[in-house]
Amino acid sequence: MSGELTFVDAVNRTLAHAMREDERVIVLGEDVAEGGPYLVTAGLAEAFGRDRVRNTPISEGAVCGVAVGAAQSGLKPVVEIMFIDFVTLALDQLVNQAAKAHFMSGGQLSVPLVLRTQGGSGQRNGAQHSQSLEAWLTHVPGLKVVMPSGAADAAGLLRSAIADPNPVVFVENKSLYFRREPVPDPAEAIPIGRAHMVRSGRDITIVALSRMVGEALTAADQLASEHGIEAEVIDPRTLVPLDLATLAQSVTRTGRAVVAHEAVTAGGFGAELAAQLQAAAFDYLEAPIQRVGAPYTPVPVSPPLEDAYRPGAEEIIRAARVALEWGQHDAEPWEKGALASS
Amino acid sequence: MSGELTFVDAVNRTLAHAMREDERVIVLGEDVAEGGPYLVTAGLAEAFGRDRVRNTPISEGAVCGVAVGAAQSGLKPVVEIMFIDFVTLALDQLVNQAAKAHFMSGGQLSVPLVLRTQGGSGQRNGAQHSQSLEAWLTHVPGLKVVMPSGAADAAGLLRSAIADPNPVVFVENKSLYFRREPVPDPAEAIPIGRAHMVRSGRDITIVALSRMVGEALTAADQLASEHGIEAEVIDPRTLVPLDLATLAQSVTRTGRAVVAHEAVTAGGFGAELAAQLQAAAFDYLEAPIQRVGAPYTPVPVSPPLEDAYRPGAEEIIRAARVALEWGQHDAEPWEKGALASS
Amino acid sequence: MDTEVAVALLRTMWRIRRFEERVAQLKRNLQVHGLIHLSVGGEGVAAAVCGQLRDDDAVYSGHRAHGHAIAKGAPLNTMMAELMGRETGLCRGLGGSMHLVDAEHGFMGATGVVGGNLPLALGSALTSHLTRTDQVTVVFFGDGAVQAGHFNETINLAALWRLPLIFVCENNGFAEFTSRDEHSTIERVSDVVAPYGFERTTVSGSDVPAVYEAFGEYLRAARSGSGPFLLECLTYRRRGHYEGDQQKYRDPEAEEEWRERDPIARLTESHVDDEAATAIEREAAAEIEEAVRFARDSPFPDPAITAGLVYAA
Amino acid sequence: MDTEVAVALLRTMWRIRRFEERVAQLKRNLQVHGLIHLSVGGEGVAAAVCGQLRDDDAVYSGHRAHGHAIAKGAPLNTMMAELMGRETGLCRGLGGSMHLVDAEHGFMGATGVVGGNLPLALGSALTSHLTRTDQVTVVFFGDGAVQAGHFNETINLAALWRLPLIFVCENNGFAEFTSRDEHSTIERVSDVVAPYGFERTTVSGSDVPAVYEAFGEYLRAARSGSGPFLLECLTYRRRGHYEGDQQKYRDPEAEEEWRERDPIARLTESHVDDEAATAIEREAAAEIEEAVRFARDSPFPDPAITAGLVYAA
Ligand SMILES: Cc1ncc(C[n+]2csc(CCOP(=O)(O)OP(=O)(O)O)c2C)c(N)n1
Ligand SMILES: Cc1ncc(C[n+]2csc(CCOP(=O)(O)OP(=O)(O)O)c2C)c(N)n1
Ligand SMILES: [Mg+2]
Ligand SMILES: [Mg+2]
Repeated sequence: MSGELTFVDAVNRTLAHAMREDERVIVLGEDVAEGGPYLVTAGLAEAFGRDRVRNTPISEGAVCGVAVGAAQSGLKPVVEIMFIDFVTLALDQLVNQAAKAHFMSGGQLSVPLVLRTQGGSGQRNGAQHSQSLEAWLTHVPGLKVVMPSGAADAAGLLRSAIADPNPVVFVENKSLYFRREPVPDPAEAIPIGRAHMVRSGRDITIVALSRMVGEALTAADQLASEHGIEAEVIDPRTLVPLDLATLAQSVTRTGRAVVAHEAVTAGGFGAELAAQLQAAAFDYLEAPIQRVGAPYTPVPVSPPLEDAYRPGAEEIIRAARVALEWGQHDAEPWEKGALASS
Repeated sequence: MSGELTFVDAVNRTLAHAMREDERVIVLGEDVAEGGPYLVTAGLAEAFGRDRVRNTPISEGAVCGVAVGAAQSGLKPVVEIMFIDFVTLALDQLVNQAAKAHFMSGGQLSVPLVLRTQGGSGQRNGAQHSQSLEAWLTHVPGLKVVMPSGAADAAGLLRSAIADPNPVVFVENKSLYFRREPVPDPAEAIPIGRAHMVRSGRDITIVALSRMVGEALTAADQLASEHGIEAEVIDPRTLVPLDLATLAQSVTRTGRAVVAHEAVTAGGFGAELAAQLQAAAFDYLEAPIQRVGAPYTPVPVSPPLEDAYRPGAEEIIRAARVALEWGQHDAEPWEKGALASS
Repeated sequence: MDTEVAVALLRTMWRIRRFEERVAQLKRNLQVHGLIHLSVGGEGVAAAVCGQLRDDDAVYSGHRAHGHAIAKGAPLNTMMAELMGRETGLCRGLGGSMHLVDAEHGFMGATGVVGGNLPLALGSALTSHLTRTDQVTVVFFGDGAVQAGHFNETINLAALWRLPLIFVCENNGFAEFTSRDEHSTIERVSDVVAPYGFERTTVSGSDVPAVYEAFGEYLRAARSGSGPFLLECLTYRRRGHYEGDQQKYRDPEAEEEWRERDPIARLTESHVDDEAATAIEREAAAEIEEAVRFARDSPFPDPAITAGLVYAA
Repeated sequence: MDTEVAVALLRTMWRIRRFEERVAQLKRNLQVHGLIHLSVGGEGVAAAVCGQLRDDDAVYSGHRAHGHAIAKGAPLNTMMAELMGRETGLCRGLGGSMHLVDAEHGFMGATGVVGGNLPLALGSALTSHLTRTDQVTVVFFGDGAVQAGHFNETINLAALWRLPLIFVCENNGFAEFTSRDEHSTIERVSDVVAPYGFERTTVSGSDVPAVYEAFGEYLRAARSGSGPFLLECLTYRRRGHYEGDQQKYRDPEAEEEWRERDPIARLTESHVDDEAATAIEREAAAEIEEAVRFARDSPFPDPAITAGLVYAA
């Protein structure tokens, strides 16, 4: 069975399903028993009780630590950090405790927790409620990092995240929350670590994360209709572990690639993708890997500024064209590079 | 005048010099008035009083926030986080407040603070006292990130960091602390944003950070004496802002590059360097940019395991050889890449 | 409280009230954007506290900061322009509702991180101490912030270092959609800090003279270098947590009760005659209309400005 | 306290004392590495607390954890092997002194982050509550951890959720090289948590029967589901903060005084005859020598094991 659901409802239904299936699954976070500001957890307290769906005070650090301790002792907590911007307050617990417990204990402990959070700009919420910080977490061995691009993937990936015996950071994007698409019920688990080929094409590969997958498809359509360029669009779905093989095979075929995310370009996960792809597909590359991301500024709040800040299909097209036209200009090479990555 | 000093003493003397020169400079952190575990701040409390050299409780978050507030109101705080592993507890203040205050206030506020901390493995301190987390900070517009590779640079860069009107994260490496080298007195300010060409060579470029600069020189010597290969070694000195031009010019000349740091390779600053260099020097590259860093595990504590974990000259040589021999093998390209970047 | 002071405070309160009601409207009309947290019903605290401060005293606040900024002297025109994202905004359109700053008037900043400015305020007080000025720092925060670790870290440091800092908690009994009893077993914030041994008290935030007097006493002490102090004001959030909040958790009875405790109505009743009060209200409304006009007539900023404002030169 | 119990506790205390003194030696001889924090002089707390727990009760600790692990039942051989970095170590040489874990005996972990395990312990107590077992969780921490935000966050949550968790603070009056009065104005940790309204008390950590009794009472209550509780034990750190610490801050007088309060000497004097005590000590020393032998005979781990231990399968 399958019906149209919003991203929010897909996550909500998956949480309910997991809680029904497994008593050990609990949900905790600020206002989760009231549904939270986006209603992602709406109805769960009514269905499963306030013992398993726990409102917490504004204590991000300790609450994340509670989830770690609960996970180590047999529960499967799904803890929510309301905005990824506030993961800054919980990183000690996530990085120094959750990520390292299995390793440091020589395998005695495991930490099957899911940390759900959401990031992204576009709502005029300003610099402290709009960030995309997933790259930090990909630099922490012991964490897995998942970034769904739509409702169906969110449902399927969340199932896998909850089933996983490791700490999984599940990064949603608030701009996707109210988009609808068909979501199977029950959602089948989508394996962590396998990329999704969203559109195939022979001319250029676009690797896009989260909200940028939709933007990449828009870009691909426009490249096809206006320029006759066939872009292949791949959604890695999970950043850690990363399905490099699928990405690299595509790039060796197309010879050109754009990697796109909403986070600030510098130090973003696109750097890792570019570094890995240039190494993996070097002999086949016709142009340098192009990166698309946000500029190197905090997120401004004024609408035209935020709109200009926010990367989208247009920036992907521009980057694709740099890659496609590579070799036709005479600028000094590092100027080209700077151009492409800013 | 110039004498041999340890890294610790170079930082100590520079702090004393800054405090003498400018009343607004204060030092705060855990046990700083006692000198701290490495004696970096020894003697400052005696010389400048415990009002300006303040011991703090174990409250990394608030203490970093105090430094932000003090900086906004006219002081020039140098705040110490004893181990970079605990910057996890201060990131909200650093990322959400310090880095964004100037921008969000439309330029009204500025935050001239220096956050000194130290990272790195090698002392058998285990997974929570040995990390290298500087990459996180390079992903935060508004922060500057400085990583000195020796005593003289530490002195000169710290002078600039203290003079800078922005929040500067000054990342030391504990393995360098007791190495001696000539340090001018008084140290001249070394500008933030300019790379240092440490050794010139025509065959390959090695971009190395912090402790890895010394390792790169060892590697270069060995490459020269055993293989007749002349490696150019560049120390960016500052990660943000990055002197891409110097790096890219070198790589366009040599056509091959290794980037090396002590942090975990995946998601490390080497990814950013590789991404920028492959874009900037694409037409001149004879081989993919090779990355050297730590493997994707927490830092183990047992001596032979930590020794194996810790990247050094040997790993740089191995990576350089992959770059130098590129094209002579027949493996599938992504296998080569995986090999080089693990 | 003498009439002159009451009139001045009432003027401030009406400016805040009319400003925020207008902002609510503009938000519905999509001319003000993002997360908007209003303080309708709690204006007395902002007025009575900031009304006693000098421009060179520092005020820090949180996400519900419009009132504090206005009371501290931020111009209505540039505030409204900031909320409407204009180039003439206080922060050139880069900050918005949760990140207002007016350094000229000592409003050193709002923050969207709950409790995030607590330690910054302590840093500001440290500067006063080290530079031997008599400036006082005030930090506003809600009851929700008290459960955040940085609250206790800051309280402990403030007590230890005895800095001229006044903590002003606006305890409205709610954090977002949950009431205080789901956040802590300790109802009163002044009880939370009891072990630290500094002076603290709880007053009704609707009783403007009481707030004025309690704060005034702390201010005089802080002015001569003592501190810290904590003033807890019991307030009521008459609107949703943010504009757009469905408010399912509302208790209609409490609401009725608190409507009666409206600080504006009470202060008017006790201290200002109706005619004068009406005039003040009208004046405030006119100022707000002027602010909206000012903002509407201002251009949006050029996106090119952002790159140059990441680092101070 | 009856003799049988006293003898059992004395045995644990001597095992800890001899273990740690031996570790200090091995550290000087470069056979044990890294940051080593010893609890010499404070063994009574570990013994009296853990001695009353079941294997399925959970204990969490911090950087000064050897004593807690031993008292909870961690085998000396594998502990010593862990400290010497051997494959046979409790954590296969991946954890070391600050990250000991012995899940089999309910020693759920030490941490090098000051206070870092406080919330984890609360999570463990939450599991007991939700799975309706009568397991109790205990978390050890120092007085330095009390000023960290996560301490207050955890205390507040524990009080709010009323979980079967016992906080055991070892207040030695120092955090690294600075004394408690540079960290807080509140001397006693049991006073810090006063507003939360749960039961708490302070005892001398050198008075083993007192610790035993106070903890026992809390344990019985927690066993039947109540909580939290806080037990503060005043202790003295007879050695440096870590091995190698220059200890310039030492007060020789206090040291003399505390040497007299040695928990081992006191418990022996009051409860165990000299002959029995000497036998216990010798036995402990022999066990430690055996542990060193075991560790020395064990190979170092193969570096290849690390990659497979990052993620659970
Ligand atoms: C650190 C952090 N966590 C969560 C949030 C989301 N949030 C915004 S306001 C709020 C409630 C704040 O309550 P309180 O401090 O009492 O202030 P009030 O809104 O009642 O004025 C929450 C949880 C946030 N902004 N910052
Ligand atoms: C979060 C954090 N900050 C700083 C340190 C460095 N450090 C290690 S032990 C210690 C003092 C701890 O004092 P206390 O909690 O009283 O324990 P004690 O050493 O006295 O047993 C400090 C500051 C750390 N390990 N973790
Ligand atoms: Mg509130
Ligand atoms: Mg202590």
